[in-house]
Amino acid sequence: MARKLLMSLFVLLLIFGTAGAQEAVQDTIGPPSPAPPTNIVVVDRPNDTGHGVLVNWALSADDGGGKDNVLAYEVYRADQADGEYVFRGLSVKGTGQYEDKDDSPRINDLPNPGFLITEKTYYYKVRAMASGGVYSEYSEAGSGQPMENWFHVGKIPILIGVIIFWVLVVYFIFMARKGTDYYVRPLAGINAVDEAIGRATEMGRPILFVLGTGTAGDIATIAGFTILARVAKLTAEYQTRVLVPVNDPVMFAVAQETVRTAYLEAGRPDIYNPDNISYETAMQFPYVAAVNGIMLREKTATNFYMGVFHAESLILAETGNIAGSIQISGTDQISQLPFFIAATDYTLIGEELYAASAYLSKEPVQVGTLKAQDWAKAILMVILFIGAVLISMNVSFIKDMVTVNL
Amino acid sequence: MIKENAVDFWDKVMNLDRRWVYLSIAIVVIIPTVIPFQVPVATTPEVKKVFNFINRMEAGDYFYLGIDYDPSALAELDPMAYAILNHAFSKDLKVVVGCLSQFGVAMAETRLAELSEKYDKKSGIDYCFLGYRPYPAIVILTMGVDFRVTFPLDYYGVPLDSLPVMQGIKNLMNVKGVVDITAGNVADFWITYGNGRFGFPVALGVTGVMSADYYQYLQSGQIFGLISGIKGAAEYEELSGFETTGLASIPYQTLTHAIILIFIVMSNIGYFVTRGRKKR
Amino acid sequence: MTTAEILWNTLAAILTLCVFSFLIKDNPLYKFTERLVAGVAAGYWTMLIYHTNFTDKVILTMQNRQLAYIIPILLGLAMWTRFSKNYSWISRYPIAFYIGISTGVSIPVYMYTSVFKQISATMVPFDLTYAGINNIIVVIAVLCALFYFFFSKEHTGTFGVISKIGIYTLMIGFGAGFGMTVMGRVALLVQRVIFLKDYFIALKNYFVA
Amino acid sequence: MKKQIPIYFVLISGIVMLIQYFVPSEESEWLFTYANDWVIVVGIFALALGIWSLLRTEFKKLKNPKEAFYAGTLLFGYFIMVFTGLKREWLEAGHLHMDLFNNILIPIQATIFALLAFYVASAAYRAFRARTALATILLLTAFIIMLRLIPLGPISEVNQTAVGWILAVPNMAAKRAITIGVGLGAIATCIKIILGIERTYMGHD
Repeated sequence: MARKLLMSLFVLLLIFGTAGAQEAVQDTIGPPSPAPPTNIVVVDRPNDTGHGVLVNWALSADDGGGKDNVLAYEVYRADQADGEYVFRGLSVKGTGQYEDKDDSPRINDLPNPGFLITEKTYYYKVRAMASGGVYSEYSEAGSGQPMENWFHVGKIPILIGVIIFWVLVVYFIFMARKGTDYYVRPLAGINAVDEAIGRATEMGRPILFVLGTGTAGDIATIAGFTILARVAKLTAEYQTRVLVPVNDPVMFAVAQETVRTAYLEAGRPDIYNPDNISYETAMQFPYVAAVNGIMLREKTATNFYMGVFHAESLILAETGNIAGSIQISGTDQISQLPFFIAATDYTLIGEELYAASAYLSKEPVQVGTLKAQDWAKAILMVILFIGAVLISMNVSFIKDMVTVNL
Repeated sequence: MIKENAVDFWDKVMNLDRRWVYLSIAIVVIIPTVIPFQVPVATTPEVKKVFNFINRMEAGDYFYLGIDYDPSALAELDPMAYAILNHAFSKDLKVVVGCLSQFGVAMAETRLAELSEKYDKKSGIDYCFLGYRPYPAIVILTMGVDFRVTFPLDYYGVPLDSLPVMQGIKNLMNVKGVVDITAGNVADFWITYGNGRFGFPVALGVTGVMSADYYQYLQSGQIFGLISGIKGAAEYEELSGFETTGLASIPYQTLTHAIILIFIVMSNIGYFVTRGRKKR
Repeated sequence: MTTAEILWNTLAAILTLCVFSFLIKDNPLYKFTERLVAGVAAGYWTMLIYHTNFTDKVILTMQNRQLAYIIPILLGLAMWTRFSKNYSWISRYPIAFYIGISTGVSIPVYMYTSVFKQISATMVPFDLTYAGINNIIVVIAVLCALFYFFFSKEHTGTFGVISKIGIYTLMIGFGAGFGMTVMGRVALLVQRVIFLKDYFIALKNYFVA
Repeated sequence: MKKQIPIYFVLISGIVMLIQYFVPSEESEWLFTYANDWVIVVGIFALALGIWSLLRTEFKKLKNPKEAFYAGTLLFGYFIMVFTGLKREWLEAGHLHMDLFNNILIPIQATIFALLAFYVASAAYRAFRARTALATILLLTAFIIMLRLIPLGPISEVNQTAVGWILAVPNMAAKRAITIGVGLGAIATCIKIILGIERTYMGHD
């Protein structure tokens, strides 16, 4: 408890120490003090949970003009107009704004004096600091309330982006349902799937499907499930075993459901064996060791790696190579793609991983979403190019539009 | 006859058991462990620029050294801080040391205590240790105006105005440049606010993993130098002659990289020789 | 080192060598190590989750009567219907929420970090300085590489050439990624070798002393 | 009931979380943490399923004389960690649980990780052959980058400039393009899942 108290005192000292020290040197006779800032306006800080305000002021006459000796502004806050004003922070010269926010009601189990209560009125005064440690008079007080906001204005571009993309996806799915046929170019990694499963069948050896070391909530893992569904359906038709060792328990449940349903859809629920989907262990490298063991001892003919992969990518791919398996990989992890490219036979690069389920399903609706992705890419490319050209001519409105500061 | 032997040799190279590769790697890693030795390190222009920056300053010139790494990056970044401080003190430069990351303080204090004793330097006379303040953006902006705004007192509680070393220097404009050693986003703050807003010359020391992302700022001139990872530290040690652990780790790296490169060359020669024969 | 430390280190050193033996070939020593670490990791993880997540989110929330947590706990319990053949369909409910929440959270995050941030960072000014020319190359290379990812267009003719430049760009990126990673991996190996060396020295000193 | 309701759950939870992102209020933040806790709690209970499956398989293997020793090893490792970790304070340094952690788990994990030093070498040896234009580019880039560690005097100077340029220009461009593609692919997958177009992961009877 005593340590905690000391810690919070220390924090307070850090915050307020600055102000105290400056006050000490204020009395010395020195250069003339600057004119105070004026016209304090306090408004709610937008896009927040209601624990912040923006303090605005008109710059001191000696900031950038007059005696031009202002270095910074100090901002003080009080609960009442004539209450005790406490130092809150600094803004450098030329800046007429300070953001006062603090959303922790308590620090180290002590009430936090800096905390701003929603819809409570706070009073602010600002003074200018000049070189030589002299200060202006305090400004007149201004007041305002922090308010809780219900819409994040800064995120509007993201919202527009999501809506446009959503509309594109829905439109192309709708068109596909109406019977429009879309061309998709062949992908080597996808074309190899059938062949790889066929090879395993001929050799009478099982197939290994690794969903990576992410969680079931990672979108790349979910893309892995959708590919697993198509692969499992094929293996059910060929009557080849598919082994799915996983390292996340939710992934384990979903993988079992996925494979079971695939066998059901292929009309072979009789040969579905839940033990082929196995929970190995929770941690990255012990899991990799276990998968290595499966590859070498079960002599898997074909290995799929689809999902989120970390450093283990190359360990798996090299072991598969030693075992002589055909390997098809796909991941969204840029840092691991080089190793998959180098050590596996086919690699689905980034977006291709997400496209794979559409390719394998061959359903028109799925293919429609690929068309939507292409349109979105085309739009982004045009925006990117025009934006870059305009910024070269010092016109920044497109860049400003896509620059989201949260 | 000789030619056929050669072809046999390249055939073997092409179908080399991977365990020979493993064995070679094992050997080149074990040898430096058992018999430590040194190999020269290839220096890069981006490290040389940092070295020259320090080296070309004259006794009494000032620079700012940011020590913003935590213990987890100690292995890669501490050798940089060690070599730069050694270099600076040996040239009688005046150093302003500050921390924008809270764990940096302990790192900076250890190194300053050790080296100030070695070179007989006094805090407040030969260097100034500012200590740590939160909110890097604001701190950098205010240091661009006046050090005393955020650091009225130095780390040891002495008012900056009373320190002989700080007489005549008011803000970052009065120092020759900034070298910041960090494993985190403090680097971005220096680029955006230090270089972007005030245009101070900034150089960075970063971890190997981070380095790929900071080369672009080197290209665009937003930073003038970059020391990346243990290799960068080793380069600085080589250039300045102040060694710690950076150079010691280089033999392993140079040998393994050399072995891998030799294997790549061999496998490509083998590939072209055997392919040429198949064509015939 | 104390006797206990020497014994623990001996265990660690033996296990280290067992894993390295895998490089020669799969063997019973490696298999033993692999099974041991799988068991230890699973056991460690079980107790870690029990003492942290389970205690915080299940036991404490119920003790503090945070009624809102009854729903996720019921959903969690629903996962256990998978032990039964007839009721295992109930486990699809928690899975549905799990996937629904994950995807809903992901959409705007991807839109921000993967799309807006990248596009904004790539909008850099063109000019004829070294940096400006590099900027032009970056923008063109990004556009070409995006062309490579077009699925609904045949990669032939002009389009084929552009997408070829795109895949070349990607390959340069992959080559660079590969080359940059080697150092870190070697450093990991060096650490293990130094661990073994230190162990043998300590062992020698222990028996000499 | 069995098939349709879960699809609606996906739709509702997906849309709610999507909207939540744009609402900064305190209630919305609470919802975010709460939903996150749903995911965590479901994961906790699912762990029991995983562990049950693991133990059941290994107990079965005990009957097979060839596998019994290895299955026994796994079960021994599992139960010793569980029993030595039964109390919260046993998870701190100085207890058997942490000794086992530090001297079994840590060295094995670190050593498996260290295998990568060998594997990057063998992968480079096997894969970096100039079979096609693409393979040649991959090989040359990796070669130039790895050459930065070799002191070659003036050649090194030129090489370092090339390394800097490769990392800052084409490498950067490649990363950006892949990231944008991944973003669009991931969002499209999310939309397909929320709308129930992609439901293969869900299973049905």
